[in-house]
Amino acid sequence: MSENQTDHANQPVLEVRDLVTQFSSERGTVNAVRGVSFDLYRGRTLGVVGESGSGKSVLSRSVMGLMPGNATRTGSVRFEGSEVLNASPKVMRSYWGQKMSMVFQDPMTALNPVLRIERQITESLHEHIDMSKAQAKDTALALLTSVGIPEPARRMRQYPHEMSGGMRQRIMIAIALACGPRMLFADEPTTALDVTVQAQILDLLQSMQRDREMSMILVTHDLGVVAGRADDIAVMYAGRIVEKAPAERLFAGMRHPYTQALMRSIPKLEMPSHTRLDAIAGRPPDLVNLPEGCSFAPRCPNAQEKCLVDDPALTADDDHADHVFACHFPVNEVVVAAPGIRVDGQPPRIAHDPSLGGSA
Amino acid sequence: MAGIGKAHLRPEGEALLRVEDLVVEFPAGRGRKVNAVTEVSLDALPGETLGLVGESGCGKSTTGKAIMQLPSPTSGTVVFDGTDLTGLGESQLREVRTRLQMIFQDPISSLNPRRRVEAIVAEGLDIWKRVSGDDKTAKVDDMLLTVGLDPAVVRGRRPHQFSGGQCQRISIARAVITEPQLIVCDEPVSALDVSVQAQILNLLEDMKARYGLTMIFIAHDLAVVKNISDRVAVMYLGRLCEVGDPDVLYARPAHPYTAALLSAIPVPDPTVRPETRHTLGGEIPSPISPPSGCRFRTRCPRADDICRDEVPVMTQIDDDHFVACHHPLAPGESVTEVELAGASA
Amino acid sequence: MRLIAQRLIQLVVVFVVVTLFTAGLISLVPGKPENLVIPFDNTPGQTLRQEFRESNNLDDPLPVRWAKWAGDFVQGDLGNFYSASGGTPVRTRFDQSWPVSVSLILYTQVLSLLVAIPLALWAAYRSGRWTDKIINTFAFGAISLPSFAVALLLTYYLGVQMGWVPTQGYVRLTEDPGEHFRHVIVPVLALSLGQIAVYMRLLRSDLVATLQEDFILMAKSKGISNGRVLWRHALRPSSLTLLTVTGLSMGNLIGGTLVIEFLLGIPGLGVLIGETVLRRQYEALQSLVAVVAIAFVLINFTVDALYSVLDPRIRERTT
Amino acid sequence: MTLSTATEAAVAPAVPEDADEVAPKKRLPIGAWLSIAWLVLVVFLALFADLLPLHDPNVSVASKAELAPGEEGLWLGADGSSRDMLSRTIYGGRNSLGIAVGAVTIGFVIGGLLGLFSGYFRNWIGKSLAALFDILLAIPALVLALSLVSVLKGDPVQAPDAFRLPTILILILALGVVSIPLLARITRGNTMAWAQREFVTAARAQGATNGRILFREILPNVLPAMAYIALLGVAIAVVAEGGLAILGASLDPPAATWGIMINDGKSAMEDAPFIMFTPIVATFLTVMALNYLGDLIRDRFDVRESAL
Repeated sequence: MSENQTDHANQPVLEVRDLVTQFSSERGTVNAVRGVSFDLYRGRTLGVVGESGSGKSVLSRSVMGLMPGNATRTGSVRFEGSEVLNASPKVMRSYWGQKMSMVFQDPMTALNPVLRIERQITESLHEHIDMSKAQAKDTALALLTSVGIPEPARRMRQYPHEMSGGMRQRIMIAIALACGPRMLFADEPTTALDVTVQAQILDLLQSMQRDREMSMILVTHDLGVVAGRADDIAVMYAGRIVEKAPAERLFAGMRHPYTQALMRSIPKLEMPSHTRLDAIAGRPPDLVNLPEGCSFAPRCPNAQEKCLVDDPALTADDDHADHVFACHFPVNEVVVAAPGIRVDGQPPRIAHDPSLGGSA
Repeated sequence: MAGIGKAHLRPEGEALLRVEDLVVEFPAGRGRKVNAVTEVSLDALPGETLGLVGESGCGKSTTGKAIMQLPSPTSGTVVFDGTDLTGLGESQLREVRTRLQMIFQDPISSLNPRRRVEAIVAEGLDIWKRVSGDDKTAKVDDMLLTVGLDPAVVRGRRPHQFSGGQCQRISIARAVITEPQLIVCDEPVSALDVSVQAQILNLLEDMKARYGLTMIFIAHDLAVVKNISDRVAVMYLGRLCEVGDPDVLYARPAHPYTAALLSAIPVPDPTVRPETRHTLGGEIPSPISPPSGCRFRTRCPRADDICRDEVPVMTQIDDDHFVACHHPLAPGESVTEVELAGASA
Repeated sequence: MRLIAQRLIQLVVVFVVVTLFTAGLISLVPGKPENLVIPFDNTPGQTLRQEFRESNNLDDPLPVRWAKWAGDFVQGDLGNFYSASGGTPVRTRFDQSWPVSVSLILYTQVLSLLVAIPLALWAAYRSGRWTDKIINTFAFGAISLPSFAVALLLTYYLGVQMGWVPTQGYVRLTEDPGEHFRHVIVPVLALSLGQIAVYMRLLRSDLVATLQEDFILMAKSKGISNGRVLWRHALRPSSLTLLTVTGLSMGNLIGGTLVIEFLLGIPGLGVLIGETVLRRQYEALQSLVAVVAIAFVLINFTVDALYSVLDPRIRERTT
Repeated sequence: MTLSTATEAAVAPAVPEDADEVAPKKRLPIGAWLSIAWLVLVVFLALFADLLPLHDPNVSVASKAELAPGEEGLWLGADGSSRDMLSRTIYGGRNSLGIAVGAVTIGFVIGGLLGLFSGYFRNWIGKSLAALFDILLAIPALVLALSLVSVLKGDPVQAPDAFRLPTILILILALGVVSIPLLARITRGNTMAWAQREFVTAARAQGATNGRILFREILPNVLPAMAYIALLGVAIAVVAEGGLAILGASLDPPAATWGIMINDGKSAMEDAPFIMFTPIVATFLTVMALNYLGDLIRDRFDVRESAL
């Protein structure tokens, strides 16, 4: 997928430069996104991976401009060439729904419980496209059919609670697609769903994105979800992109110790039972009081003195210009997602939580 | 799937825990009932970890709670160390509960926000007045150290000052301090981040080795269950589908549901294109009116009349591999695309 | 149908428990009604008292008296006021007074909701900003000022100082609409002020919570206007608590009108109840309390029914 | 508004905030200090009224009725019976607060315990208790309180030497009884919400007895809500006493409460409005201070308001 990126368009749909998002809270300023830059071309999917508190969800909301009142954003977000960061609410409303939409994590909470499905779908049609009631209804029916909902006419009259989780997520996708947006933000679209349903929804998202040549940002905590479905993958840690590369490139050679450690800490189906996992010690830093230097340094096995004082910038791999990472001492070994990275036989060792100090 | 039978149970004398024909039903209003767990039989040998896996609504957590008698099941027996817990009175049950413990999914909700860590961990000791004074403090400190927390720092703190992973460590300390024989772990890592999940899984393994624990490990993540279990039981809509050694069961799933579940898991490998795999259509039916016969038949590509009329019985297909299916997959066989296309129509 | 049957049974239970409770309470009274009615401490007085007790069944055991009373009550007979000369029916006074109180309460509820809802939306929308803070501070003051104090202050400033409104009395709407409204200004404002503040604060805090919900963000992400998000998406799911409290506050408003009617000389149900209590008219009191309790329960049944209009999830559960 | 804030106050605990780090202790806002200062002043004056150089509140001391404030050394003037307004306000506050605190104490001990039990034991006893609270709430609180006062005060024509409770006790009892179902219901709602938490299941799994779970696990969590309700309850009771005073069912003359003073002052409204304003201001400030501190507790412990 990565080799034909220039075929789609010469100009990116989305250009994000040095995006910084901060929230004011009672504890102090929360540095949720700390200088993120990337381009996204037409018809391509960027997978954003991170743990909770990595800023991955805030990133997609910051780009889209769906921010609460206590947030401030700086930097630049250009959508199809025009600057949309801190544009007026009126301008943003003409983008939202029509040019960019979002699919939320939990379809249970993201659909209005007291409004019928029909109203929730046709709402944006009426808002952005001059449509008669009958036209809007027909469009909604067609949308529901296209996202694989049986008996769409009956579903239109129902309320969200009368449907299963998978059905609700399909409806949310239909709502997001209603006005034919060019850019879709999918914020953990399957985290609240069961595995078998997750697969259905991911397939649906992917086919919709291909059919409509949309660009998509797929945010998730699960490397597995993005591995086969994103063109590029960005790994976030403490509000920054620490590594970004085309999917196959990244999995062929992870350079950032965090990416590697994250990969290693996941139990994999291929591993024999009782394979000891490589846990990352400690926990992610507090976004209010970030450590000096590299924010992963306190948990990093490769950390040296330089890491504690100097925050590394994103730099490209020598051989692959599209593979960037922010690390002073990147790893070189090839990590394989295969069984037996570290197997049985190690003496039982109690994982100590260094964030609390003291000794075990 | 979704069958009955006890072929997978080991000889009665060997098991520490033996659950037979467990049924749990809840009233659902207007005279209806939720068939949360239907005729499930399970056992666990001393020192064994039994993984109970399935999607939401399959009754795995309800089974775990029924084993703990929280609340007692509608019918069936839960024999723990020779005693049937379902027949015990309140005070006898309290006595037995010291030997049975539980770890919960939500690390925040399972710790009392108004109590300090030392009081939470010492709860079991306090209730049974096993030790007191300095001995108690020493024991609590020792336990905190064992789960990887620094007693001097954490002792006086309250749960809200900890992260999810740390709360789960406290929960483990609380459960293990009374030296129980059996621990029911109800989705203990589901609420945690990947990197923390690995810490807790390792810790559980260590605790098991150190204290010779028997565990019932409940989770929806197949890879997690495989990692920690000695034996895995797959549940669907209140019934068991398949039981076996994890390495065998994952390599050669015999039940179409297990196979579909395994193939639906996203693999962290970009060379495996997900669209080439087979996904299951539809969603889990309501447990208020479950399908007749095999409960998986409404989504199963292989379902036919017999699946509608007869509940499949657990049968042995390999050394330690049992399946409850009228048309199990042969070793190496997978549910084909043709079959799946038929099922979703 | 099942639901209606269930409600009817509930209503009967409430009626029986409430009236038995009142009857039991009253039977504990050390004071005897006949001593008030016939205050002469002489021999004819004693005979009269005995006759009075007999004619009012005062010597019957409590269950018997209750059964007689309840039998009359369900036929619409609220009993008689005790008096030496046979007694006048409670029903007559009741029929005159209830419309007065009901209109006061109705005006109060309507005015309170009309003011509170837009204020709450405005405050929630501007949550944490100056508008919100100012509205909240005023609400705080309003909540802390007892309604009788408001009534007195209004009477003083609007009535005594300005002479805009009458300080006492009541005129029926049918008699003279203009005078009617001039007379209800003070009592309705007095009752409303606290009510507005309570409703406003409740709805605001529920709205603030609703505005944090994902479905609000979802609605915004469709590009619809803030006003539409507020009125269409946020208000309805946020209004359940308000609805409950509106129903429950009926009881408090009855207490509030009791005091206000007393204070301003308005011949309503409150004054009737107050007099009944203070003059030891226990049979009448029992009837009036029963009526009020039944009305309260019926109002709250209506509230329950409105829930399902507002929230389809509840509709699902109850039908 | 007598009891309207109470319905607003029915509380249920929310999920505790997911604060990883130690939340810094928030400094008390200035309003809290002002509220505390006012309440300390009022309570101090109430407790030590007898030791202070005050006129007898029930005796005429001024040269004329409705003496303006500041004249003849009477800071707040004199009322319609030439009594010292300052001393009546202080003694009146003592009675008003005494009645309110007494009533809330009764409501709390009985209502709180009943609520705790009926919220924890969800068997038929618990459910019947809950139903009973709801039914009793159908009787308007002020009507019930008025009836109780009237019942307990007994027969006005009765022989003077017959046994009677002191009127202040009657008021405490009447308002206390009225508050029982209300406080029971609120406590019950809170208890139920907490009893569903997994830490309760965890305690049961440890073999804890019901008593231990109720008092060691649940009660400490319900307490912040109870403290909030208690402060609010005192405020409501102060107002309710005022209502009773206007209906003529408070303390017997010449004793003062703020309610009685307001009621006395209204007849002199045209000539000497200050007689009415002084107790209104005292009531207002006290109720506001209690409400403010109650809100503060509610916010700090994240006690969420929801009526049912």
